[in-house]
Amino acid sequence: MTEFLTKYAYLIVPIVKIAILVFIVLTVDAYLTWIERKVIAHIQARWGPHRVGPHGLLQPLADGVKFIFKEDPLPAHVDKVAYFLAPFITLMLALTSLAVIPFGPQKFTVFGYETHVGIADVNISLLVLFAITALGVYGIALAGWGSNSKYSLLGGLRSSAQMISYELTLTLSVVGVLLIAGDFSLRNIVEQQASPARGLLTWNIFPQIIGFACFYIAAIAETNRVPFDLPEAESELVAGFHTEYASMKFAMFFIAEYTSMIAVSCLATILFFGGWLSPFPASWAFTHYLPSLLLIPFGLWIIYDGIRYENLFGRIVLPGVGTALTVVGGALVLLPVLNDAVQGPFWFFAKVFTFLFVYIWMRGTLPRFRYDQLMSFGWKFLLPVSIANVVLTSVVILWRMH
Amino acid sequence: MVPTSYYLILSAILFGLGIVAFVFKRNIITIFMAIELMLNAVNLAFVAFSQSLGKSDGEVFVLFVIVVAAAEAAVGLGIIILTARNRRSLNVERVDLLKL
Amino acid sequence: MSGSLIIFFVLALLAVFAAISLIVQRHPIHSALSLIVVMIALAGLYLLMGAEFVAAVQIIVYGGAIMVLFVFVIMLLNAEEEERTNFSKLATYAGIPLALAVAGFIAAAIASSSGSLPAPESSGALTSTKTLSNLLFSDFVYPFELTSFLILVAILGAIVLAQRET
Amino acid sequence: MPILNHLWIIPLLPLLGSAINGLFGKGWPNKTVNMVALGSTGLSFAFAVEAVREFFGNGQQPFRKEFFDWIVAGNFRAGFDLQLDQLTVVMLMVVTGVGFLIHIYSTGYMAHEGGYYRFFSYLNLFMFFMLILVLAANFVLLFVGWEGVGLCSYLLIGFYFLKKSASDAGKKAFIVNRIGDFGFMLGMFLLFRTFHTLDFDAVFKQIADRPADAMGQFGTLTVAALLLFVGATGKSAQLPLYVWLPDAMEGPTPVSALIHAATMVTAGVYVVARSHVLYTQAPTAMYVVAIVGCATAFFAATIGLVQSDIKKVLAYSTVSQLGYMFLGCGVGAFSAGIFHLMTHAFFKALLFLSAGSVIHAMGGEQDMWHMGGLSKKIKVTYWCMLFGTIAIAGFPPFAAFFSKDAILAAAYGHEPAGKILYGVGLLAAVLTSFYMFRLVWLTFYGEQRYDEHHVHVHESPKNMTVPLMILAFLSLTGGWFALPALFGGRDYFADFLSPVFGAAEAGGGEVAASLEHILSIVAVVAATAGLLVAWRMYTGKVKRGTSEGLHKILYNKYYVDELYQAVVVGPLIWLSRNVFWKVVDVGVIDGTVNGIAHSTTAVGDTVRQTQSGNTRSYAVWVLVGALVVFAIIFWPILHPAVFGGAR
Repeated sequence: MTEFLTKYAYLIVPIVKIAILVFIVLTVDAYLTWIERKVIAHIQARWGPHRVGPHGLLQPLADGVKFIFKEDPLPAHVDKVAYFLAPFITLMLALTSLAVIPFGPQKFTVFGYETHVGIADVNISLLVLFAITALGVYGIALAGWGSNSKYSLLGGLRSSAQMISYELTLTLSVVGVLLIAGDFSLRNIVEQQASPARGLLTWNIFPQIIGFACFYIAAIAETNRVPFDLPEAESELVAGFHTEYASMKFAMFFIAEYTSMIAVSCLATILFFGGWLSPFPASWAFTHYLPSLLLIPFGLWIIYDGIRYENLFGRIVLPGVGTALTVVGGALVLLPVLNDAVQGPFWFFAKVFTFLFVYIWMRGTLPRFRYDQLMSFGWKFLLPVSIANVVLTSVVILWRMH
Repeated sequence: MVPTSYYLILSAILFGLGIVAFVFKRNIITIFMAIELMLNAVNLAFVAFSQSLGKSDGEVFVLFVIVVAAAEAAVGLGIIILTARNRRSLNVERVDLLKL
Repeated sequence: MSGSLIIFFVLALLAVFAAISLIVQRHPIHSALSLIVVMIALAGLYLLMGAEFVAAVQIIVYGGAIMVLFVFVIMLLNAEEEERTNFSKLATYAGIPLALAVAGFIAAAIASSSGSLPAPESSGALTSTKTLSNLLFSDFVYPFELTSFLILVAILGAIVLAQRET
Repeated sequence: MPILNHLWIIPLLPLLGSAINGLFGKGWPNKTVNMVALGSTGLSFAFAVEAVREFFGNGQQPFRKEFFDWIVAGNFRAGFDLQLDQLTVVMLMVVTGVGFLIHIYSTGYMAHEGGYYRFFSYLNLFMFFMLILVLAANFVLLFVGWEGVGLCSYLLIGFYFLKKSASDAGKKAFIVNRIGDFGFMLGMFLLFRTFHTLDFDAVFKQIADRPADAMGQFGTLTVAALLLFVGATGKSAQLPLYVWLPDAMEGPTPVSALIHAATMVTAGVYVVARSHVLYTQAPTAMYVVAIVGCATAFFAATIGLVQSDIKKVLAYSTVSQLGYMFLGCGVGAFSAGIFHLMTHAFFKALLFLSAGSVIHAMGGEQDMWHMGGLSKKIKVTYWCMLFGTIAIAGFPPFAAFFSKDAILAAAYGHEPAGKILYGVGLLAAVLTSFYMFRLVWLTFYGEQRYDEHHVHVHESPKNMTVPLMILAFLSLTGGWFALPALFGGRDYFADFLSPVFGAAEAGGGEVAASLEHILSIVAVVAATAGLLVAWRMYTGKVKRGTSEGLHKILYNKYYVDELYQAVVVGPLIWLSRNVFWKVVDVGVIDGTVNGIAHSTTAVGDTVRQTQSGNTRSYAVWVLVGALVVFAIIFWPILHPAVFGGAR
C-alpha cells in the first residue's frame, strides 16, 4: 500500500490536492454568493437571505439544489457545439487559473514526494495565468454567439471587445512588478517582496501604486463585474451572454465568475500585497497569534449566537462549529508548529477576502458604465497610464542600477 | 526524447493542410485563418530547429512572426469588414471585381 | 515509448485533426475554434520542447488576441455557412494535386535533410526568458523596433479601413 | 583680385543679365531692363579692360587656365578652358566695346518696340556666347560659342517673329549656318582623330611638328583646314553660303550692326586666324581661302551696286569686306586680316547704326529711293554716316585705308597669283567706294523724295547719337596703329600680333616700302574714281534706274537664291514629302508603332483570361510559383533523395 503510494505519489498527490482545492473553491464560491447578497442587502438597508438556515446560511445549498434539479431547455436553432462548449470552457479556464497560484510558503513531503501549498509551481506561472485569462473570452463569446439570440450576441460582442481592450492594460500594469521582481514565478515575486525587518513597507504596492490601480480596474473589467458588467447588463440585455442558459450551465457561468474573482484577488494579493507575507515585522512576535485571536472569539460568538435557535442548528451544529473553531484557535496557541504552518495561508486568505469584499462593495456602490465610456476609459486613459507606469518604473530601475 | 524530424514533419503536414485550406475555403475569413495556420506550422519548425541547434534565434523569429501576424490580422480583418460591408458577401468567388 | 513521446503524439494528432476540421467545417466559427485548438496544441508542443515563453506568447497573442479578433469579426459580420461555389475551375481541378505536390516537396526535403539534426532538449532545460530577451534587445533590436513601428502602422491602417466613412 | 584668374566672369556677366532679363524682365519697366543689360555688358567690358591691362602688365604672356572639366571621356578631355593672347585681346576688346556701345544705342532704338526685355535678353545671351567663342582655348568650347551665336542670331533675326519674312530669314540663316557647322564639325572630328585632342595649343603644336602638305596635295591638314573653312564660309557669309546675311537684315538694325557686321560674322575670320598654323601648313587651303575671299569681295560688291534698300547695301558691303579679310588671311597676312576685322567692326557698326538712325528718322522707311536731302535735317547722323563712308572707301587717314591697304599689299606680293587677286581686290575697292557714296548721295543729297506729311524727320536721341560719335571717332583713328608703316616705320598692330602669327606672317608676301606707297596711292585713286562715278550718276535729279540687262541681273543678286531654291531646296522638299513622310514616316515608323500597339492588345486579350478576379485561382497560381521555387531550392537536396544515390 505505502510503496504503491510512494511509487505513484507524483500522480496521486496532485490529484488529491486538486480535489481539495476544487472543493474549497466551490464552497467559497457558494458562500461568496451568500456574502455578496448579505453585504449588498445591508448596503441597501435590507436583510438579504435569512430564511434558509440561520442568517440564510443554507441559502447557497438551496440554490445549488435548485440549479441541479431545474429543467434545462435547449433554445431553437442554437449552434449546439458552441452552446454546450461555452460554459465548460469558462468554468474550466476559471478553475485552471487557480492551479498556478501558490497559497503558502511551505514545502512539505508526502510519501517522499515533495510538494507545496498550491497545485503547480511553474516558473512562468504569471504568463500561464495570463494565457488562461486570455482564453477566457471564448467562453463568453461562444455563449453569446451560440445561443442564437440577439441579447446574447450583443453581450458576447461586448464582452469580447471589452476583454480584448482591458487585457492589454491588465498585462501592462503587471510589467512594472515584473521589472522589479525580474521573474515570472509568482512564488519568487512574493519572496522578493519579503523583508522580515520591515514588514509591509517592501510590498510592491508602494512603488507600484499606479500599476495596482490599473491592474485592479482592468481585472474587474476582465471578470465582467460591476461597474464593467456590460456583457450581462440586465437592464439592457436581459442577462447578456447567458440569457439563454438555465440550470447547471447557468450555474457554471456563475461559478466561473466567482472563481475568476477569487483568482484575480489572489493575483492582486501576490503581485502587490506580498502574498502570504505578514504585514508586520517578524520581530513583533505577538502578531503570530492573530489567527487564534480571531478564531477563539469567533467560535465563542458562534456558540452564543447559535443558542437562540430552537432547533437542530441551535442545539448541535452551531455550538459544535463554534467549539471546533475555539479548539482550533486554542490548538494554534498551544502548538507553535501548527501556528507557523497556518501563518502564510492565514494572511493570504485574509488579503484575498479583503479584495473579494471590495468587489462586492463596489457592486453595491458604483453605477454601470456606458459602453462608449467603457471603451474610451480603457483605451484613452487606462492603457496610457499603465504604459507610463512601465516607462517610469524602468527609468527608476535603470537609475538605481547606475 | 522526441526526434526533431517528428516536429518538422508535423509542421510540414500542418503547412500542407494550411495550403489545402487556403485553396479550398471560399470564406475570406477562413482563408485568412488558413494563412495563420501556415504561419503556425512555420513557427513550429522554427522552434524545433532552434531547440535542436541549441540556439534561441529561432524562438526570436517566432516572436517576430507572431507580431507580424497580429499586425496582419488587424489590417486584414479591417479589409474584410470593408469588403463584407460593400459586397454583402464573404465568398471570395463572388468578390471578383475591382470596382463595384 | 517515453512519456514525452506520448504527449507529443497526443498533441500532434490533436493539432492535425483540428487542422483537418478547420478545412471540413463549413461554418467559419467552427473553423476558428479548430484553429484555436491547433494553436493550443502547438503551445503544448512548445512547452514540450522547452520553449516556455514562446508557448505562453503563442496562447496569449494568438489564442487570446488574434483569434478573438477573428471570432469577433465573424460574430460582427454574422457570417453564415460558406456556400460551396466552384467558379474557379482551376482550383477545382488543379488545386488538390498542386497542394499535395508542395506538401510532398516539403516533407521530402525535411525527410532527406533532417536526419542529421540532434533531438531537441526535453522540457527539462527551458530556454530562460532572460536569454530570449537579451537576444531580442541586443542582436535583434532593430527588427524589434521595426516590428513596433509595423504594429503602429497596422493600427492606423485598421482604423482607417474599418471606420465608416460618414 | 587678378581678373585673369577669374576670366570666366567676363562671359558670365552677360549670361546673368540675359537670364535675369529673360526670366523676370517681362513686367519690368525699360529702365530696369536697361540697368540689368547695360550693367552686365558694361561690367564685363570693364573686366575685359582690366584683364587686358593685367595681360599687358605681365609682359603679354599668353594666359591659359582650365576652370573645370566639361566632357571627359576616355582620353578625350574638353574642359572649360579660357585663354587670353594678343589675338584674343583684339577680339575681346572689339566684342565687349562695340557690343557695349550697341547696347547703349539699342536702348534708344528699341525704346518703342514690343518685347523690349526679350530683345536685351537675347542680346546679352549673344554677348555671352560670343565671348565664350573668342576666349575658348579648345575647339569644342569654341564650337559652343559658335553654335550659341548662331542660335542668338536666329532668335534676333526672327525678333519680329510675327513678320513672315523675318521668321523665314531667321530659319534661312540657321539652316545655311548648319551646313557650315556641319563642315566645321567634320573638321573638328578629323583633327581629333588625327591628334587625339582638341586643345588649341596641343593641336597646333603637333601640326607645327608635321611636314606641311605640298601645294595641290590634299593631305589630312588640307582637308581639315578646308572643312573648317566651310564652317567659316557659313558663319562669315562667304561664297557660296553668303545668301543668309542679306536676308538677316530683317532683324532690328542694332542686331545687324552687332551680329551681322561687327562680331559674329567675323567669327569665321577669327577661326581661320586662330588656326593659322594649320593653314600655313596647308597652302592649298590657304589658296582656296584667298580665292574665295577675293571672289566674294568682288561678287558681293557688284550686287551692292544696285540695291535700293539701305540696309541691303550695307549687308552686301559687309559680305564683301569679310571677303577682304579672308583674302588677307588667305595670302598669309593674318594680322592684316584681323586688323581689317577690327577697323571694319568700327566703321561697319558705325554705318549700320547710322543707317538705323536714318531709318529711325524716316519712321521705318528703308528704301533709299524714298529718301534724299536728309543732310540738313539730321546733321549728326549725316556726319557720322559720312565718316563711315569715307572710312570704308579707304581714304586716308581713315581706318580702312590702312587695313585694306595692308591686305591688298600682301595680296600683291603673294605668289603665284598675287597680281590677279590684287587686281580683283582693287576693282572691288572701286566698287565699294562707288556704292557707298551712291548710298550717301541718295540718302542725304538731292531733293527729298518722301512725303513730308507722313514722315516728319527728326534727329535721334542722345543715347543713339553718342555711340555713333564714339564709333565715328574710332573709325577715324582705328587705323593709326599702322600709320608709321607708311613712312617705313613699324606696323604696331602687326608687331602686337606677331607673337601669335610670328611664323605664319613670314609666308605672307612682304613688299618694299616704295611699292607700298605706290599701292596705297593706287588704292586712293581707285577710291576717288568710285566716288567720282557715284557723284556723276547720283547727284542732281535722280530716278530709279530702269532695271534691264546686267542691272536686272545684279538687282536680282544673280538669281542665286532662285538657283538654290531650284537646285537644293526644291528637291529636298520633294524628297521629304514623298519619301520621308509618305514612305518612311507613315509606312515604317507609324507602322511599327501601331504594330506594337496591336500586338500588345492581342497578347493582352489572351493573357487577360487568366485574370479571372477569382481569388482561388490566384491561390492556385501562387501554389504553382511556390512549387517552382521549392523545386529550384530543394533540387540539390532531393536529387539524391528521390533518385537514390548517397544521402
